Amino acid sequence: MDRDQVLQLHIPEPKHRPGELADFSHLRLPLAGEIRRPPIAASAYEIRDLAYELIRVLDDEDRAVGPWAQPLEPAFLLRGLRAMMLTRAYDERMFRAQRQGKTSFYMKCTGEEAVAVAQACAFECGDMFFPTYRQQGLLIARDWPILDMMCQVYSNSADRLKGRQMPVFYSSREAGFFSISGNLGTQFSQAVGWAMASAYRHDRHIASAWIGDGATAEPDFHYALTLAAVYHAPVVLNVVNNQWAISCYQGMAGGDESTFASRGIGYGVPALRVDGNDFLAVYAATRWAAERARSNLGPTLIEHFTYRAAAHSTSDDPGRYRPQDESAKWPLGDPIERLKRHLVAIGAWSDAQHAALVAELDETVRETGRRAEALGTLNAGPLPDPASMFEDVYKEMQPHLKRQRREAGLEPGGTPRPAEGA
Amino acid sequence: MDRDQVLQLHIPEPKHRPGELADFSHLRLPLAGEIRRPPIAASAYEIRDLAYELIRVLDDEDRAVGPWAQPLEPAFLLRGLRAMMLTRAYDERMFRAQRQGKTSFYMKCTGEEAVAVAQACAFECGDMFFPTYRQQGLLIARDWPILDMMCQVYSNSADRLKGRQMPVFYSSREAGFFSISGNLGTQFSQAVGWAMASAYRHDRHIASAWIGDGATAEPDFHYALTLAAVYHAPVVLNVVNNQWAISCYQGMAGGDESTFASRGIGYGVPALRVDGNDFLAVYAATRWAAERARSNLGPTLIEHFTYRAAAHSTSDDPGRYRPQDESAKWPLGDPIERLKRHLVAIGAWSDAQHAALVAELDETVRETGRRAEALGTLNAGPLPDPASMFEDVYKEMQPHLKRQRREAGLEPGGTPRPAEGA
Amino acid sequence: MAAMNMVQALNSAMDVMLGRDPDVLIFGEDVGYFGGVFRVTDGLQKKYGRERVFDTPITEGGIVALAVGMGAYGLRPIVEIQFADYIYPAMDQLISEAARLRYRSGAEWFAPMTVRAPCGGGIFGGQTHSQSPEALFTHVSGLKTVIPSNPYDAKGLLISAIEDDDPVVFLEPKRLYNGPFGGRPDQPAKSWAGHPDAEVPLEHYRVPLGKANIVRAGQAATVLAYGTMVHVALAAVAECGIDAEVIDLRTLSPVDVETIAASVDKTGRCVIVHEATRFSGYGGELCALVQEHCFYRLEAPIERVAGWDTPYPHAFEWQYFPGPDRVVQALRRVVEA
Amino acid sequence: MAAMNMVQALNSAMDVMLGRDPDVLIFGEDVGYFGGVFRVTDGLQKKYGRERVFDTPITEGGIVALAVGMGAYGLRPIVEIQFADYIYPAMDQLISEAARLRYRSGAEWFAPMTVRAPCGGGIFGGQTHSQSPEALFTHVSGLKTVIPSNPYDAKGLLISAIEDDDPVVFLEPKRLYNGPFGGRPDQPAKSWAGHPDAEVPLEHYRVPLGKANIVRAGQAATVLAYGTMVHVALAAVAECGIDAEVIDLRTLSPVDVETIAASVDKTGRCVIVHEATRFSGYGGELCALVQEHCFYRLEAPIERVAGWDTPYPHAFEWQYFPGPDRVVQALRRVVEA
Ligand SMILES: Cc1ncc(C[n+]2csc(CCOP(=O)(O)OP(=O)(O)O)c2C)c(N)n1
Ligand SMILES: Cc1ncc(C[n+]2csc(CCOP(=O)(O)OP(=O)(O)O)c2C)c(N)n1
Ligand SMILES: [Mg+2]
Ligand SMILES: [Mg+2]
Repeated sequence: MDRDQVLQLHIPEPKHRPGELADFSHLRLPLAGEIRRPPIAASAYEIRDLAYELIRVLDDEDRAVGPWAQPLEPAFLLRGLRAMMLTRAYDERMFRAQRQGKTSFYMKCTGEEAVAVAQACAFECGDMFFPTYRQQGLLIARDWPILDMMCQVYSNSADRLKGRQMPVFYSSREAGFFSISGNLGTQFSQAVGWAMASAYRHDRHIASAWIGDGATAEPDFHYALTLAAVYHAPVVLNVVNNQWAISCYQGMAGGDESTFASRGIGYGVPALRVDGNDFLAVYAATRWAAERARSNLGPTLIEHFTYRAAAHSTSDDPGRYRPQDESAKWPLGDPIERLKRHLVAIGAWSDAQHAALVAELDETVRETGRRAEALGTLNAGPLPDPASMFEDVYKEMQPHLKRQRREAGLEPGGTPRPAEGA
Repeated sequence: MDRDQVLQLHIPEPKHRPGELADFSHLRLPLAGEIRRPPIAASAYEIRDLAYELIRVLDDEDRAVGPWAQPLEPAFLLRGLRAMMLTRAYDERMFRAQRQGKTSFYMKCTGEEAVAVAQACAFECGDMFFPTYRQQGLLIARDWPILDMMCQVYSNSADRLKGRQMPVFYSSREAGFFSISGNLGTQFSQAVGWAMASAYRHDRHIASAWIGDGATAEPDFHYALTLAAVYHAPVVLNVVNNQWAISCYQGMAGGDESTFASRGIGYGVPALRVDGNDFLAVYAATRWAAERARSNLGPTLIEHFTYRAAAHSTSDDPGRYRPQDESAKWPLGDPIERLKRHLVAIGAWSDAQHAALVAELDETVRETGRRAEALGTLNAGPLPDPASMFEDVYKEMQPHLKRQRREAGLEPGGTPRPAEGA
Repeated sequence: MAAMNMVQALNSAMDVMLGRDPDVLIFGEDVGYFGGVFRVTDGLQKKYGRERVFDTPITEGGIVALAVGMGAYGLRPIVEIQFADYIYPAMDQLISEAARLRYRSGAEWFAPMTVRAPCGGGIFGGQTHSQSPEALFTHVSGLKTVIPSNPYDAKGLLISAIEDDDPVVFLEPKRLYNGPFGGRPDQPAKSWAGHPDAEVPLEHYRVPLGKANIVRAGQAATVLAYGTMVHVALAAVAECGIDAEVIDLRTLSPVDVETIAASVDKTGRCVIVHEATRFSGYGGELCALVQEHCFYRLEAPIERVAGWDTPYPHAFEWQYFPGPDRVVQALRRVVEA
Repeated sequence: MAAMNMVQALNSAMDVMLGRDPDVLIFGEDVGYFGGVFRVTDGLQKKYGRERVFDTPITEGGIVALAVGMGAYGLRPIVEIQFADYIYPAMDQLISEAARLRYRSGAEWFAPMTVRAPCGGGIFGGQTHSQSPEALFTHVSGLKTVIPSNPYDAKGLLISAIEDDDPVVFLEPKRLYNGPFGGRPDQPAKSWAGHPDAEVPLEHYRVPLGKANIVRAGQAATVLAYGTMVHVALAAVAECGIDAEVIDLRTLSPVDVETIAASVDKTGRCVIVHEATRFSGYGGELCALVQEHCFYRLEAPIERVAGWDTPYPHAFEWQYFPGPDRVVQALRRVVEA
């Protein structure tokens, strides 16, 4: 040690910023098929190497290879492809709707569709999801009607959430999709509680939760890992590392120091790291984790290594903080494109069929969009009954809220006073 | 996977409870000298095995062996021994003082003296400590007057904290000992801020923080590791795993699932696990970590594996939740006894000298205790001026507090109204 | 019926509910094998098993998060925060999650949890074992906040809280666990034995949330109090001889405005007493409500007696504690105004 | 002097302080390279370097913890919480640590930090981007709480907050960032351009903490407001023609009781306006203070106009927002009482 050395403060910075060329050559990307598939009873310690690897199934020739490649029906994969494509078409449409002023806000998951869709396919009906705002694919893969989702985005007369939530903060008990919170991270630990409740009731259903790379720094990430480990909760905990948290690259959350998957090791939670743009890898890893959970072997942490191809939200402009060409240079490709090519390679799909499906889904979305708009948009209505804003604060409306509803001129059945200035 | 299998909720339990015999035979305890000493520039990944080991220097023949054994002057070791012994004598006295009603509360660190004392010896003057309530040894090893500590415990007229804090929540800016919080864990992340500030100022001083095994489940543990890793903060983060958190054994915080040291790996924070009852091991590990920090190599996590030999506090009765004989069966012995035997073995100390020192320290403590009591005890006073309770809420006393001080009849200089009923 | 102190009454409430409803479970720091640092869950793990009454890591935020998730599943968790002073790490899960879940999900989900926490001073706990943070919860729409002042109410209110489908913060004045306390530490400590409110049915019963209790009828002034301060107010009234009506609010949110307003309409004078710090405390809301409802009947400024706006100082507990002398002075001021 | 909107004025305050004091540094989520999601720290990293203005992980509790530690070292950190709605994970570090450090250490240490956070609604942010949690801070002894209502005050108050040796929660009404807003969303949005309070000195100046500002003198009633509601109150007064005195509190804790009491003593009538939910809100404290100080001068019940006691609903933002109509009604009630 140099006694005269002074301390220096290290502030992490991404390798490249706007005005520079993106470069991902520092990433170590194992080949498809290279990483072992341990038995589900393996301990976190025994498989700690996997937290630093990248499970990949689809190789450069679009084949499914290696121990994580599972025999899957083409029909099943086509359903997954379709759900990813519908998710993307839906995103495009709603993004434009926001730009047209039909709602206040929107968030796309472009480039990350495999995470939600492949995972939804890997769980069973009755398993419970605790998502963030970028897992709309879970709902779509569970065949939840996009009409219902659109109505939420428009806060319109058919919005089951009664116009209360910002766009994309869906909730569907029926689809096993927990109410999305605006406060990052909180769902991660709640999922552990749900999973423990299922175990307490000697049920068979497991839970799964998602969190962004950025939000792993929140306390709930720590709660979830600690509590899931201690109580062997049947839960699959997912970190979606899409490289960015608004303007901050994943290194700002500690991703340069160690992988997010590796966080699990020290809690005793087995961890996998997968190519998040590889539908088959995500599916296989999730199946493995779900089986563990269902077999009373406890939690698993999965890091999905992917890329946020779009802006953070309609309020964001990534051109201000990341190189223009970064998205194009992302080395793991596009999840839809990759699964499509695999299906073509195995002879189950063709370019023509794909183009037809694109057109069909676009039409579905357009058509459904028209129906949703007929039920109202945020700017033009119709909206839910404004009197409903006093409901559901408590199970029963408390006296002070009844008084306030009256004060607001929003007596149910009465003529609602218009919004101020509206 | 058995499809008919139902889920089970796992609730961790210690191996043995009151009425049973304690048994530590499940512990894997490496031999002294067995564990390698890596270069300080090693990454968390390269030395991840050390997080599951136990660095020990003192062997069964009381010799200092292996790569972590460093040539240390006997005089230096004797100073450490003395500080540990004074800490224990001080604890005994204050514990009794509480039992005699001279104060409201007390907490001993019996059996854990090596952690604080050896670590204090490993840091340099100007390095900053963020302790919990069980590191009184830090103050004592830095030669902070126990008279001052006693006055704090008695909340008496000479208490620099003006009677505001519960006993043992010391604070000494002069000794580089941060104000102890009643809220567990908060100091752990604050230490990272202090360390970053030191780096920001291109200073040479580093910080160190302590947390109990139980409190690692608090969010600040996660903040500290995340932030220290991201900013390469010059800080030494210590988990004092004394096996218990009030009535909960360390498995309740996840210690059965993985070691507390291993938590560091996934954050990219190099981690060591040491025999916390081995003065030489604690010292060597701390020096290693302090050198890393001072060399701009960033943080280290150290788990000190030790045992809380006494009750949690004067409010606690461990007989209600752990086997009677557990403390006696603790396999890593007593830190004072072990260092003493080593000093005897190397010819630097004798039983007679030891007995004389015990007597001397007892007398010092007794004598100092008398002086402290002359300055006041909680039950009999004198206490600080009660009017001072309105000071230091803000830098300048705000008008409403001046009004309240007047209302309380506690005008400075005025005749204080007695406490209600006093 | 049995004579119970408040610890026993609370324990009995949980015992009854664990027995009646398999969805009820209890967890928190040291509540399992050990039975809680104040012994409130004593014996329950032994009786109902480890899956129903269990210890947690030291993670208040995580504890409440688990309760939210379990509630979403369909369970009815009771959690203990070891001291109310340690509830701050759980604020995000309480405010952003438990309190808001029903609203934001269009009532698809809700958080039927009870969060128990000992509050208040009087045991030389210093600033981190003495706080009364109720005002931070009463301001949060979606939460209910309850504070009992005696064993009978404690059991009945806790049962109501557990059965309630909304999240309830249930604060337990620790100074009342073992006996009523009128704010005179120099007098011998009373136990609950022989106190009429310490006669507690063994079986299930409810004390409804949202209903205050007139613990002493009077004409000269109204004292609004809750928790320990109910006993301080009664002691003050007894000492000064002013014929004040003393109302134990019991539930702070939703508050029983009708009972309050009826009393102040009658007496025309009002003293509000709480142990929490005064500035921006719950007493402000009470004061606002009283003047909104009873402005034209008020004969004197409403007085607030509260903890000083400082942390709770260890050595000056009794100078800090708003005891009967301060209440008497305030009562004198309102009746003499 | 330059014409500045509130974003620029706040930026200028930090620019000035970074320039004057090497111990000042800024950190928070997205505040570094990007300059903050509301652009309040735009350009500061470029000008002062990455060590002085930097991004953090998404960890509000960790951010405040760092600031406590840095303050203990001797720095003077300014931290940004991206939305006030996200401050809850930091409650423990704010309440138990920052606010209590000076007291508990006998003034050996203190926390000279400023915690900036955009608050309030009006941008269709729904329940997690619209909250006004000020009452949770004003109740905490040891914290100061500040809310500016215009660019001039914003800069002067922020400089005072940064220079203050106590921890200051500095809430920025995001609806005012780009222009004054009188609560009429149907009218064209105004910018700050041409507004007298948007003339901001480029250099260092202070607006003192703890001093309210009479923004409109009047005789008929007193309106107490802060943040966005100052403009709503002014709009309401202009619309209804009642000669009300409008007071911009600027600092909520410590509050300027003298200015408030002098005004209400004069007018005898008082309306309190805030955007936060009403129950147990800061308006309760104001109400209590006013009646404590001015009881014998009050001619009418004090009125509170506030956000309803529900979360902020996305689609019904303007039914929720306490706009000028509600203020006018309250003003009419107090003058006609
Ligand atoms: C507690 C909290 N803090 C801050 C925010 C503001 N915020 C919303 S999204 C976001 C970035 C999240 O990044 P990441 O977790 O990586 O998820 P991604 O957007 O990449 O899917 C931030 C800072 C928030 N919503 N909640
Ligand atoms: C935030 C918070 N929660 C709970 C407590 C109550 N409490 C005080 S000490 C303690 C046990 C701590 O155990 P550990 O961290 O292992 O430290 P040890 O006492 O063993 O040194 C608990 C639960 C607290 N002080 N602060
Ligand atoms: Mg991300
Ligand atoms: Mg411990």
